Amino acid sequence: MFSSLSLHTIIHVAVALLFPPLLLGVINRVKAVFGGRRGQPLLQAYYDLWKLMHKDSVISQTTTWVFLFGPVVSLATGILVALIIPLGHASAPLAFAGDVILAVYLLGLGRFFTMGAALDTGSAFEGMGSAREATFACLAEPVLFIGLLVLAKLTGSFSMIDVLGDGVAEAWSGATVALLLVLVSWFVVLLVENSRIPFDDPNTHLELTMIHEVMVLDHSGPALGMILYGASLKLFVFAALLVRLTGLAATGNPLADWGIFLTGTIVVACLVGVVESAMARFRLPTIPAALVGAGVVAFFGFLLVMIEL
Amino acid sequence: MMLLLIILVPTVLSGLAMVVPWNQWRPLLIPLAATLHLGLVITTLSGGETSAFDRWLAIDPLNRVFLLAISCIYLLCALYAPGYLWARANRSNRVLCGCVLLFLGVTSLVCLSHHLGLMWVAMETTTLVTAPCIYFNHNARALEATWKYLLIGSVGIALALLGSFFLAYAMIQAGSESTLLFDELVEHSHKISHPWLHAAFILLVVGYGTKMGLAPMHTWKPDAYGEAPGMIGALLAGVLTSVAFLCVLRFFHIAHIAHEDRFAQRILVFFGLLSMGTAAVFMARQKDIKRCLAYSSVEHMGMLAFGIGLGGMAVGGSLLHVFHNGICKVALFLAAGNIHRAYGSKSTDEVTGVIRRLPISGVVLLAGFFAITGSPLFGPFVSEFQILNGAFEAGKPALGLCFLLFLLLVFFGMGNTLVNCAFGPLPEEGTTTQFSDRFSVVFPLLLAIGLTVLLGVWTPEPLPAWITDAQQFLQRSPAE
Amino acid sequence: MTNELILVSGIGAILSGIPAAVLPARFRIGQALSALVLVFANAVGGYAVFQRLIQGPQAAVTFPSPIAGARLIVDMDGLSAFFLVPVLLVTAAASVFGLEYWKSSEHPQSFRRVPLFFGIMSGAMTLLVVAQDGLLFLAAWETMAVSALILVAAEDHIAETRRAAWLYIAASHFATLCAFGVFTILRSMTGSWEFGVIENAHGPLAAIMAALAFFGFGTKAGIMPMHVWLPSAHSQAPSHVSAIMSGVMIKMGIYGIVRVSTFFPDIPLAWGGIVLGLGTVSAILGVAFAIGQHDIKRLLAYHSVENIGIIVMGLGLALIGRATHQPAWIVLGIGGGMLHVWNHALFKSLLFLGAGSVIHTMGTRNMEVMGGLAKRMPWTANCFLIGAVAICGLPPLNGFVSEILIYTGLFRVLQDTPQGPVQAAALAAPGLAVVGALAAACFIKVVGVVFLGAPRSDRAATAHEAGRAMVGPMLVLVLCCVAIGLLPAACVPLLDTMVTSWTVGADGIPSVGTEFYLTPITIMAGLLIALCLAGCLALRWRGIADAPRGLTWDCGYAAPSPRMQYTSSSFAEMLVKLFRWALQPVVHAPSIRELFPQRARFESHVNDTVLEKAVMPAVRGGLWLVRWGRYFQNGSLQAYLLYILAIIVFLFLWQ
Amino acid sequence: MMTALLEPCMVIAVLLNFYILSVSRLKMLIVVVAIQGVILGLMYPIVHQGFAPTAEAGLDLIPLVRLLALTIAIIAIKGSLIPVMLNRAVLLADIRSTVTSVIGFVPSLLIGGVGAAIVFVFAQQLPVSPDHHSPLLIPTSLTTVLTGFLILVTRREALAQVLGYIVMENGIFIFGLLLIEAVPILVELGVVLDLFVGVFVMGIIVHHVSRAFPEASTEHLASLKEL
Repeated sequence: MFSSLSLHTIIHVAVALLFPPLLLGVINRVKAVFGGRRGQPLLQAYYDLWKLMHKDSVISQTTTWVFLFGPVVSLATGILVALIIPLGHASAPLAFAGDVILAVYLLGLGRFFTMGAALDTGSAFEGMGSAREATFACLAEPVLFIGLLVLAKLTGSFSMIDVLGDGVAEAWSGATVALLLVLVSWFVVLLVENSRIPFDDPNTHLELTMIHEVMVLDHSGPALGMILYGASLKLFVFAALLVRLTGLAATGNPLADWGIFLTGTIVVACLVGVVESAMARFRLPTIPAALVGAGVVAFFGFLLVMIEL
Repeated sequence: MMLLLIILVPTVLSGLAMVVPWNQWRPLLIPLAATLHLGLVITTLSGGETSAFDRWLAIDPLNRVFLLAISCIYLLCALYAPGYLWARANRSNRVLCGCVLLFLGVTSLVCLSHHLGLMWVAMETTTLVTAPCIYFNHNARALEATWKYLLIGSVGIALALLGSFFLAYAMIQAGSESTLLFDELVEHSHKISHPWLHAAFILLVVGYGTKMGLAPMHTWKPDAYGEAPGMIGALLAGVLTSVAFLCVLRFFHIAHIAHEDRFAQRILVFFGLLSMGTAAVFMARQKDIKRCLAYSSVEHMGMLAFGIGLGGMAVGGSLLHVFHNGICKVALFLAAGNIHRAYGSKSTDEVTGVIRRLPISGVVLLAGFFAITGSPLFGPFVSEFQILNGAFEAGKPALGLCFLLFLLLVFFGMGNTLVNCAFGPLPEEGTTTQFSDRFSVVFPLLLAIGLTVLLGVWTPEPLPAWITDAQQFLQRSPAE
Repeated sequence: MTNELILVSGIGAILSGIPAAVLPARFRIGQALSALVLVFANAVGGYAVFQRLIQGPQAAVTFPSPIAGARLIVDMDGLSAFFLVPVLLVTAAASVFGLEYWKSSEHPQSFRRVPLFFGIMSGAMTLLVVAQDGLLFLAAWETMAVSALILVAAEDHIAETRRAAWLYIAASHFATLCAFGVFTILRSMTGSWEFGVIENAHGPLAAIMAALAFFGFGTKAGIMPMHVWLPSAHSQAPSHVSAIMSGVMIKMGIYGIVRVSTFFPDIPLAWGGIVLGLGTVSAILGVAFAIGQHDIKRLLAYHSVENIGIIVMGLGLALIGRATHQPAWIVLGIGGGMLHVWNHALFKSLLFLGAGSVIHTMGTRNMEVMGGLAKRMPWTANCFLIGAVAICGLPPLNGFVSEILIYTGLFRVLQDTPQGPVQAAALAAPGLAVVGALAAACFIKVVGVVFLGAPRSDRAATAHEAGRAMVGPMLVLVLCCVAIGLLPAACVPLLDTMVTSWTVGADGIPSVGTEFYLTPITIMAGLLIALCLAGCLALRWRGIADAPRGLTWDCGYAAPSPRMQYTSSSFAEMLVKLFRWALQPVVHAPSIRELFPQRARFESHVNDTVLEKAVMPAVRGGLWLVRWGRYFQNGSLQAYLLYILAIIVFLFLWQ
Repeated sequence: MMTALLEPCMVIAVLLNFYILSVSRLKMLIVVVAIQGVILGLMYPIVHQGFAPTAEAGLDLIPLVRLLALTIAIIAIKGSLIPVMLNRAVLLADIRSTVTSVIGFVPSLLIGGVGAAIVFVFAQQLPVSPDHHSPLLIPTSLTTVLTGFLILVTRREALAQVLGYIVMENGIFIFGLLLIEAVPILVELGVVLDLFVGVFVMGIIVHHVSRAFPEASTEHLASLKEL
């Protein structure tokens, strides 16, 4: 099940661990361009992480160990998921049959402890944030799953390296519409899961309107760094899912594949930036509707696959 | 001689009870008579004489079962009598004791008689001897109950007489000698006149069914059971209804020999389901514990009729159910009697927390409730389950499902009454009487519920063999 | 020998309550002795299960039955052995918990009858799963059901408890009577009540039997529309009783369904579909109802509905597999579902025990007045948290293992069938995903509101940790949860025995371990734990232990109070609204009309929709009909005599 | 010869039934029922005579004794003991002297008439043995039973219901005339004795009832009910 320690594995681990913060920079840069600003350096997230790791922290009196465990788990699960999904090559260091489910559930575990950490502070706002996060996750998760069902149906497997492997590229010719629908719905999931506009505004300054950001208000220093890093990993994971889903990174040439993959993730980040710049944040009650809409889109894709084959 | 003794011993003791002047010692005659009776019954059944008076009295496989059943059930009630009557020392128990003792004599006579006329006379006498017992409390409600019991019972039994006459006439019609002797009827009934047999059977089932308490002739039951002392309720529900059932079985037997099974079975199933349904309706939201038990008795009489109507293994179930229902009803009625004494009420409005106020009676009530509703591990389950299985075995799953449905509805109704009064807070101080769970009034309950449990896990010999015999006796092919 | 041993174990358990019931209350020696006997009896049972695993099938033990010609059979087959594990483990743990939770000094009314019937119920469940004939099964079944009634009604002076007890026994008796029907039909088809494959199981009778089994046993199990009794009974019973009711007793309903499904040689596809469908509905709506609850035990009870739903989904998948002859689906479905039986037994009883120790110190089940208990009762809090993670099906704990098996099976449906309506079964997978997410939302709510944050009441501020007898059993259960989560492969032998016994005589049934390779789960769990440890060490290395403590960031408010924390209802509000169509929440909101409004109160609660909107109206309608019927007994003697006349006339006309 | 007497007796019995249905005075009712009883008692030897002494067998003594004893017993009980007892009850308990009907006298009479007609038609359907009895016997018997039932169902007063019961028994007794050889004397005596004791006990209860309730109509006895 585990691929041997090949060059691809080494590249995979390196990319998974080092590349993600760059995407945050890309998004910021795109938004800056749209706003007519120069914006932060592309590598700003790396600087932030470095700085946070060296800062001291203040911890709320009401908290317990859960408060600190939240960032740790969210980072750990992020890393594991990044090692499960295929990146530039149809393999992954930790791939096994059924890892699709593990990946989704690992993200769930991360979310669980992030919400726990938020509730541990006893702040009304952080509670509010975690309630919203919980609600939207309930709606986003099935969308992801229906998409996976489509892929599993098309590729005849439910291991990440097959589902998002080379089979997808072949499937595009047969089930273009279905895959497009999945792509769209997953992009919505990406926006929700990573707390992006139009579902959440990471840069807002009013706690009442936040979702994800408000949950981590009390974290500081290395813990906050872990959260930031974990968030970038999550963004990277979803971007990678989208890129693998397009099936473009399956040319057969390893170098080209990795190149296409990395470019692809940056393109996804740019897209996120564009959406963030072009759209306003949804009203809170609209969000479930939008998510259910994404679910319906994915379900339609599933129906297409069922009927076509 | 033994057969005569079975009838005479209680009758003589009844006469004795009427002359014994001591209110305190008189009740002891009841358990004495019951013990002697059981002894005599056992001696007789284990190989004594089988017939007397030209087969006017006889023991056959059918009434053997019933004789044993009524003797056992009566003994359980009898053991309770002294304790209960001592608790009611302010009231003369002369008439009650006399009647209760005579009751044993005449029910034995009903059991043993092989002559339809004699059976009828004895049956009518049971109505007369139980009426004063129901009136024991001497209040307006008891009076009303007695009046209704007496009149409905008499009318019913009068119809049974007409039915008996019809039956005898049916024999004349068939060209054979007119007779009311059971053995002769059975012997010749294959050539009986069918229209008259039909009419006779209907009247007989309605008539003796009135004594059994099948719906819609059951209307006296809630009143009589509700107002009579618990012990009398137990006797009526355990003994009287059983012998009435025996009478119905006698005629079913004749109908069977006359190849009228389908007709007879249809009627019995009809009455069975109607009784169970009626009981279910009236048990819902029933506030009166004793009336609730009375409807339960209606339900179980329905079960008996239903089981016979189904044929096959259900017949055995029905016969066994006579024991199980009777013993369990004794436990329930005696417990209800204790509760009535202790609370001065039998309404669920006042009766709550019985398991605290009367720990033993309360537990027996609860256990008896589960037993009578057919919970496994209790006797009634064994028989009810056989009746149910009989329905499916006979290829009538719809009837079986109806049976289950009624069991469920009855459970709901009865449980809502009994479970709710078993649990709950203790009533306020001063609202209840001084009565408490003394040994003399609880050991018969414990005995009865213990027997119920015992019968639920083990059917002692020779009961299974006797039941099988009785079943074969009932179902033996008319050609033989 | 194993069958005799398990019989001894069951009977020992049944008798175990006697010391507590008869010995003097003062030194609690009776209770301790009872718990000891029960633990010992269950240990004997455990040894028997182990022996069965090693030695294979043994000769059955038979007894004469009260019904002539039938016999009672005790034989531990694979299915029995599998279900015995949670029965033995959880009842033993809960009985030790009860030592301290249900002290004679605190419960003078019921301290005798609770251990007595606790033992009876435990033993009855042991005997239930080893019974191989309808009569013994029914006897054990009813003993269990009635003992549970006594246990639920332990605090019968409370009116609500009595109502719950009554609702419970009414539903339970419905289940019992359905079981009557099932075994009766079994006998009418095979000629005896003994369990075994019915050769000619076709026609309407077989369908009736299957329906009775599913809806009857499903009522006991608490599958969605039949779950009405479950929330109130679980919340009103003493917590250690809730633990065995939810952890084990409702599994007996599942056992019933599973056992009866072995009687049928062929399963129609529709049965599997219905089972899977109702399982999914049960799982989703169960957790949705759970989210709306403020009563911690009611909430846990609804999670039982959810988890039963998951188990039933697995079963449904396996039935579909049997209908379409797909061994992989069978193995994954039944394997996952039954492993979830174990898992749910472990973590749900753990959670109920945890809730019990919270209730013991708080004196209430209302979560809205709790908060911050993790500081005051860390052992309970941590155990509860682990249970919460496990019940959400999150890695690296046991809930995940069973769910991934079911997921895999559902995915296999897509993979193994090229087309056809069977594929729709795969849609249960996203359903399961919704369930997982909702469960996570619900449990983070419970953990957050009860254990995290600041105390919302004085009682919560002065709460104390539970004693050793209460924490110990919880730790045992935690250990089991973790063990299955980390080493699921260890369960494979028993799972395989169970699957073999379920698929009587079928060829080509692979091992669970080959259908789903479990070792990666162990590795991934190890990696996850290692990474988390590393993260924690990193934080410690960065000096987090000495970090200064400050106030929570209060967003600029001057006087924050613990009452301002997000409560359980506020946390759930959005989700409750999403499921408004099913939950029908009742909201008592103040209407503000003046400029300076008076003190106002906002309250919302979620009642059981099925009970309030379907069952109660039906009961009321029935009673309305009955009232009409009662006019017949109107006290008039003339009327009564008229009935007699009428029935004679009717019969003469009819015949 | 004897059967010639039988038919008028039966016609009288049927006509008495109608009269019973229309009588409203309690004392009169008691008297009429008693008369009916006496007529039945007289019918007994008539029927018996009709077939018992056949030419070959000659006059057997034992049946004769039996015949006489029973006739006397029946007439004594039905014709004098019971009416006297009921009259005593009326006097002692100070019972209102009129009978009321739930549905009115005319309707009950009508129902009685229609019922009698139906019964006569119904009796035609039943196979009757071609023996020496009057063909009227069975319909008369059933009509009387029906009349008794009608009284039981429609009359409010407890005592009237007792009388209804007696009328019903009379009807059954008429049917019993068909079965003289089947019913042994012991049983016959038992039946009559039971009737007597039954009515006696009922009388006692009526007495108690009228003490407990000022007007002894059974409508006052309707406190035990579901509702």
